Amino acid sequence: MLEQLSWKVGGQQGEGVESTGETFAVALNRQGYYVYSFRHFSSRIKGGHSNDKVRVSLKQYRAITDHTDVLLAFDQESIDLNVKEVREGGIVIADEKFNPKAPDHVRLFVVPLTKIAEECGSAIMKNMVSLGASACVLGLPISIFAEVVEERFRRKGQKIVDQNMLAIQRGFEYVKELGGALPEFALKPADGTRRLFMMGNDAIALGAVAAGARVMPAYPITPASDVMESLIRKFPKVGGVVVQTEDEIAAINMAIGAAYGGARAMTATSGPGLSLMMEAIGLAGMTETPVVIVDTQRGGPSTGLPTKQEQSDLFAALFGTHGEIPKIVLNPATTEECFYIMGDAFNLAEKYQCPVIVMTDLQLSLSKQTTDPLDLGRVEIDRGYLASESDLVPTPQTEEFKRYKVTETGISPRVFPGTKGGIHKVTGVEHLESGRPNETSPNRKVQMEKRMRKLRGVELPGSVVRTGDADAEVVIVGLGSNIGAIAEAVERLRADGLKVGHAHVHAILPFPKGQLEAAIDGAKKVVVVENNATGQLRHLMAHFGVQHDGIDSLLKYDGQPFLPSEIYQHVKGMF
Amino acid sequence: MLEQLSWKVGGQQGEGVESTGETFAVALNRQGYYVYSFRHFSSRIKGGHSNDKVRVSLKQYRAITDHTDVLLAFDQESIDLNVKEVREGGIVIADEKFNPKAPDHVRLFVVPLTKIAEECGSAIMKNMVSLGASACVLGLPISIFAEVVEERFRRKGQKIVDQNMLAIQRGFEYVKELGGALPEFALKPADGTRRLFMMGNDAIALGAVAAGARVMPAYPITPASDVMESLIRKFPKVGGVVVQTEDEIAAINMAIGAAYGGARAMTATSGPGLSLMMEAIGLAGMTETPVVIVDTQRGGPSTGLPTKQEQSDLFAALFGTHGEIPKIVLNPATTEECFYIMGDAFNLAEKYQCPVIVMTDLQLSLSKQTTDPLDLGRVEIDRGYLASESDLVPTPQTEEFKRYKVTETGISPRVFPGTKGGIHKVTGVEHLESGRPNETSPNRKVQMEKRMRKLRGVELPGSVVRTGDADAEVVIVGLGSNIGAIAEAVERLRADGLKVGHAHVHAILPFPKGQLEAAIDGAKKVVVVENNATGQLRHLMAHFGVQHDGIDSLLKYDGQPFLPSEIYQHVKGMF
Amino acid sequence: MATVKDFRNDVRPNWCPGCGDFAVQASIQRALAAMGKEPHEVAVISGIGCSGRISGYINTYGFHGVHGRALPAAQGVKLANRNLTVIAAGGDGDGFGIGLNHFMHAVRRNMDITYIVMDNQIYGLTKGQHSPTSAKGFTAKTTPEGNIENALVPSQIALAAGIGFLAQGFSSDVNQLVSLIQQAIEYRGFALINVFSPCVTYNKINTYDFFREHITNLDQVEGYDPTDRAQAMKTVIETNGLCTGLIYRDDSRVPYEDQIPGFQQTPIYQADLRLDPAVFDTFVKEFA
Amino acid sequence: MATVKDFRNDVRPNWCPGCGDFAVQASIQRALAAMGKEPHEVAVISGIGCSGRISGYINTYGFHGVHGRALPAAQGVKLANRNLTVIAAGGDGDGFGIGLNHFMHAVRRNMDITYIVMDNQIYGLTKGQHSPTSAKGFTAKTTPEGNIENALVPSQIALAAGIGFLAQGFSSDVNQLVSLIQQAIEYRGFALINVFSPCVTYNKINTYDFFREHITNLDQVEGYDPTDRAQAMKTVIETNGLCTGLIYRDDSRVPYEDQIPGFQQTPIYQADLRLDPAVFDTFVKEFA
Ligand SMILES: Cc1ncc(C[n+]2csc(CCOP(=O)(O)OP(=O)(O)O)c2C)c(N)n1
Ligand SMILES: Cc1ncc(C[n+]2csc(CCOP(=O)(O)OP(=O)(O)O)c2C)c(N)n1
Ligand code: SF4
Ligand code: SF4
Ligand SMILES: [Mg+2]
Ligand SMILES: [Mg+2]
Repeated sequence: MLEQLSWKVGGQQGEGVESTGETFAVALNRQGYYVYSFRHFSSRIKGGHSNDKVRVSLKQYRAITDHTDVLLAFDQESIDLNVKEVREGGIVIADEKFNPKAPDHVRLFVVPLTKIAEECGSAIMKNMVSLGASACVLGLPISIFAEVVEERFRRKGQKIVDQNMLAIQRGFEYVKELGGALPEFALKPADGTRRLFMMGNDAIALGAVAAGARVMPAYPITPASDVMESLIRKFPKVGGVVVQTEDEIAAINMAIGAAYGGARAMTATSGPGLSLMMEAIGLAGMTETPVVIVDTQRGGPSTGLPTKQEQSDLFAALFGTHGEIPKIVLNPATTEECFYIMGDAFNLAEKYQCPVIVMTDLQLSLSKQTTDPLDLGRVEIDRGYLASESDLVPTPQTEEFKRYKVTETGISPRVFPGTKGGIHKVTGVEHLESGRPNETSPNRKVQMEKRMRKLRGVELPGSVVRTGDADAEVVIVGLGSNIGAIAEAVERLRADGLKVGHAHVHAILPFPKGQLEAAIDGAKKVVVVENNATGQLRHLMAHFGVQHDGIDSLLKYDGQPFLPSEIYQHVKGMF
Repeated sequence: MLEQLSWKVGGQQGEGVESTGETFAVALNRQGYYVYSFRHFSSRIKGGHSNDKVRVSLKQYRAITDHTDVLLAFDQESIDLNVKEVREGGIVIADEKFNPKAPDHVRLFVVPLTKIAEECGSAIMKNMVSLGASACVLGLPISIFAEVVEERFRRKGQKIVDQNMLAIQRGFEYVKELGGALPEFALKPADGTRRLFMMGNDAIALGAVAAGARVMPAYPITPASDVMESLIRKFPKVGGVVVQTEDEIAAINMAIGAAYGGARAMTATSGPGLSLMMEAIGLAGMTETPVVIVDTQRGGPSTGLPTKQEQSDLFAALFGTHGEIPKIVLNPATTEECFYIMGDAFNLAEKYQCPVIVMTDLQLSLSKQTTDPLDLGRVEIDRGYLASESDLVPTPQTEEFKRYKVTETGISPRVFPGTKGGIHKVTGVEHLESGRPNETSPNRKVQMEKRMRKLRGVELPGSVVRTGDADAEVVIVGLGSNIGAIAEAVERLRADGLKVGHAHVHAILPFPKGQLEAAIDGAKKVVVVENNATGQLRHLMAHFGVQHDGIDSLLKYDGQPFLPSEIYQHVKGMF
Repeated sequence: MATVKDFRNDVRPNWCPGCGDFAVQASIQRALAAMGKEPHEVAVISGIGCSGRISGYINTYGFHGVHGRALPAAQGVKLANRNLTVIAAGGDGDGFGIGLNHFMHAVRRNMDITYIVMDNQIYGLTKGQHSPTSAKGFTAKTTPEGNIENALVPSQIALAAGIGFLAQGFSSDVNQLVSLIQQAIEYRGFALINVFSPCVTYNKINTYDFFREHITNLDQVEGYDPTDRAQAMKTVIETNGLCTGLIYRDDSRVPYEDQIPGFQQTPIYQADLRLDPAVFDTFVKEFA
Repeated sequence: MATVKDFRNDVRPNWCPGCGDFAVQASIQRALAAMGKEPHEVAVISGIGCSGRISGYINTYGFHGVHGRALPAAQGVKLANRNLTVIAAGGDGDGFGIGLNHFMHAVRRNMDITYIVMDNQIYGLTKGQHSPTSAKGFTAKTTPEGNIENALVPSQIALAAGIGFLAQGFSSDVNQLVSLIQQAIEYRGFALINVFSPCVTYNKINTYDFFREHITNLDQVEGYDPTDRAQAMKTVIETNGLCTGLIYRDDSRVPYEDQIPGFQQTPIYQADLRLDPAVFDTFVKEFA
């Protein structure tokens, strides 16, 4: 019996690969399994190979595996491209229609998927047939699909629901007759705990509404668009608004306007959009306007690899705007964290009155995964230093409210337009405490120092989470969605008796120098694992003065996320 | 007698302060003096205090001084704001009209500037009167102004020329009668060598035409606009074109299009424009299109201090675009270098087929200064690896020319549209050797590595110029226009018997790690002198692995350039 | 009730003496006072340029953003506080050069905002480059041999983009301008007032006299009906855009904020941001 | 002489079966062949979107830049090589969303470029968000309760911006499209062809049938005179932009490249870049 399973479905983009994977994953998630899925797709709408890999286990993993146990193929290309990773003795289920061929190391089940589907009512149900076939192999009852099928097709009527269930059943039976109910592929039963199943972008959208975000101007871009699309459906219930703007420059400036106006405002984009927002990010920094920008990283540079994994916007996020501003950059690693971090992002933005960039990566943003219950009660809303009644200027106002009052912390009181006694000026030009433009040297120094002081010496708590052996010989440093692959590698390395630690970075600005130093202290070697070509996080460590003699990089920039085995092997070789 | 002189003229913006300073400076430059001028102005058209400080000497200096010997004031505000820096016993020449008051430490000459000017024909000639007054104090004959006045007013007729010369003469005589021909203020005569007098922006424009730049799309912005305005006047003579585009995004994309089309193309901007260009800079990197971007830095962040000195775009220039591209960043320090560096910039852009950013700062871009003869013969044009006839594909072309051919150096042959047998594709998406989009992992790795290989391990010769004591205890590291203030401080420190060296950085990408290490090798202490608040160059040293235990920063971010004395004092304190 | 004085502050504008923008500033102040607005009920959101400094010179809330982006920022402010009187303002370069795309889309979106452009056919603050509204042949720093691009006519563009309120003013006619600004603010939807506001320093062609000579004042055109779009279009074509007064007005439009699904009357900035747990549960259920 | 086949390469477009863009691709290829162009004499410069991939599918020089910036890049190419036939191409989002400002100014500038927009009233590549040309009420991923913005009508905008050549095509009428493309390329100046090119995957409203039903084909309108700007404007207002054929053409325009002071007939990319020392001396003299 299997403790965990790697299942994959492949076919042409647009022929139901995604929905097949999704149905399978949701059904298993509802049984109490931990499910982690990863989509391979390309920047086109229909056609081209696409696949969806689903990992199912009794314990939580947040990485895909290098091998596949069961491969479901809708065309020969899907076999050709993926069969290498099917393990010795693994299963390939393929449609009879294309007369599939597979190498000897796998067991091929040829099933007339399309034909059975047609018999049940329509060829498009071939994915249902394939799900039934999978269930048989894995020793799962087809009833696990009933709920999902019902939900998915309810709108189309009971007949369609029934036809789909029939297709599943027929697929199951066909494989059973082929002798496909293999005990060694039977999945150990799960405990039935119902958890959530979502991708990082879903969690970000949920987190944003929970955090009080109410204005979200944005421009579509892969892999960020879901955040906008999800908020469009949620905001009508809470009085918020999404504006699909003409471009990213409008989006960020509108968000800044809304934040100045008193809303919690955000936008979401990916690399190309982030690059376009650079000027306005500087404006937010200079005008001390709290605004939250989600950057869902994808393969760069330029249009690059729009549907592939990468973590190469770190430098741009930290250093992209001209001139110098205080800024915060957060790096969630899991779906749960995507949810809670949105609250932190808005609280930090309003506490420090500066732009906050929340960086995910494509794998985190788009991989649907089992997610712990999200606790709304844990989301606090703290709007920072707002002017109290007594701070306001008596009306009629003959002088401005001191929006940029020089304080010890550098943080000044905010007041929103519409407030009596709060009139002040805001400008991207250097200014006085009142916000009036002023270019004199002494004032410049005072205001520049005031702004920079806000984050000087600050390290956000929990910026680095250190797990594994306290007395590790090797510490692996990572960020973002690599958390799963690293954790799994660490588990295996420790099982081999090696002393290994894992320092995961959840915020890169303010740079957690102290926390990172503590996390790697005593290690003989440090390896920084990143999905980019230049070792950006590693360079940031040097940049901010984290020193270590035995530091090295493990980089991957081919558009694919790390596999646990790649990290395992690399680190093993370091001992 | 004076070996050098600090002279300043102050008044309301728009009342001729600039032309007074310019006439004075040009006249003295033509006598063979070295002249260095610096304008203090603000982001408005008329009104507001403005001044022009001119340093005249027998030896070349490229910095202003902290003191002033002679102050010419058109209003009381000019006295109030500037008299502090007039040295004990220094001169203030002021217009009788406003009944000027000055403190005791200076000698005040009240001259009826406006009244005399009116008598000569028009009140606007008060600046000429003031020049005559200055000449008298400095023991200069008024004939030194004849040529400049003639050139300036020729178009308006001989009568105007004569009136202006008369105004100068009357000013001279008036002060003479006041006893203002002071031997201790007489300037030592210069040798009459005729040198050039120009600002960095002039030199950049000249250098660009000499280097073969023929297409320059740009959008106006202080302090970059002169580059465009100067090229607009020159290009008709060489068949080039300046397009004033709708914004900076259009400018850079048009430049990229032109470079792809086979022209040497450039644009010029300042911080806000640079931020807007980030996405397209990534496109140039990805498509390997040579394009030159001049960034004339000014005070940031955001609109910031548009007319003030700063060097705070280093991070943005190096790291601003999302994803990872090869890129070159050059940092000229003098007008001569501004000229020659444009040739280097285009040659490097075409050699490495990547964007090149030439960074100046406001002081370098706008300070008019004595400039050595510019030698066109030294400007070479090397267009890099262009496909030869034999590289081209036989026509009719059934396959693409391999524009992105994987080579050992990473550099591939270029061919321009219009060429028979050269058809290929160009895209910001990851691509094959033919330029066709391709997102597969193996190809991605190959192409990413090919691009990054172009500059791997490269250090541009002359990136760091080391002067001063070879066995220096303290090495001062600087860049851009700070060269003059540092050089002068070093001269004084060495005169004090201290061992001091100066390492000036003329290119920050590829980062000259080896050259910088060599330059600071053996020094007990290193101080990095920068016009910014966060110590960007110092951080870059850490970022790229230049290590030194005794490294420190001297920062200035109040909008003013460094004074030699500030650096002198700081470094003196380090011993 | 607030008077004109209450809309003044003690900042001396740094415009050149004689600049057309003084009249625009005064007109806004007079219009606001005449309408009985209180200073804190108004926000002026401006771009970068000589004209862009206007938000600093009026005693209301003021936001001076980046070049060309006054409209996106203004729309954001309006979304956060729909009760606020939001005036966006800037120059012809700011609004019709770098910012034109935002203008076109702001028109389509139709939020209840008044946009005042100080159109001087030049880039003033950067010292005299030609602007998108500079005429063909116009000489400026960047067109020493004459402009070779065709001028953009803001009124034609605005009508083509489907604007619901279009007016033009002239700095020499403050009374008309005050009245237009009042009407524009009262109009429920996006309103453009393009003001011929001469730059006395850099534009020696489009001077006060030039406009006095060339402008058709629609207030004085017998029978001109500003609710007739076809006539409006004809007029701005025939006058090549050189007309003042209310050019077009369509009162049937519904502003964007009134059409947003589920949008509340209480401005967002005053709403309780805490999420109702019951609503949260319905959101989460989708992923259960 | 090159035939249609010479303008084909062996790349299989990654468009969905039935996508309107296939017809646009074929029309360009046919037009080029019919005009006797050689593949290397042409460059197609495109933006990002499903439509933007077109530069990869035609056997000519091809440049696929960043989203919304096809026109600036195309103008740059033209400046470097004025002998080249430059075709810019992209989607409605690319050209009239993020890129609209460049369009407006490219019209004013009037370089000799042909701009072909594949207008499917949707963002295809990003999977079905509404676009600036989506109608009011249109439902898409980002307008589940219906679009609340007014649609932009490209033909109206283009005329208002002062375009010299304006045509519209429809993917179902390849013959007309081929002819329009030929005329546009032959036209000396900036030409827009806005093509109704249905997205069969995400736009279930503006389908082939929709256009068949709603389009007025000006080729079939007796007495339609495409040189009459007022009539053209009237037509695009009356049809709400839903017309095909040659809408407007003004042959009196002089393209930008012919007006640049001192610009040479030899394309820049072939010119000798070395500076004549005598000219250099005159430049330097200014600073002596
Ligand atoms: C991104 C950016 N580009 C360029 C500039 C420089 N700049 C400031 S104002 C201005 C144009 C001013 O013209 P206009 O908008 O017509 O205003 P005016 O000064 O004429 O009132 C420009 C180009 C800038 N501040 N930001
Ligand atoms: C700066 C930037 N923002 C967003 C995107 C994402 N994006 C790619 S194509 C596209 C729009 C596609 O719509 P359209 O231009 O109409 O082309 P179509 O796919 O419909 O042919 C968007 C928003 C991008 N590539 N770059
Ligand atoms: S330069 Fe022109 S626009 Fe600017 S303040 Fe002066 S007159 Fe007004
Ligand atoms: S999604 Fe639409 S526009 Fe894109 S290829 Fe498919 S049909 Fe064409
Ligand atoms: Mg203007
Ligand atoms: Mg489209």
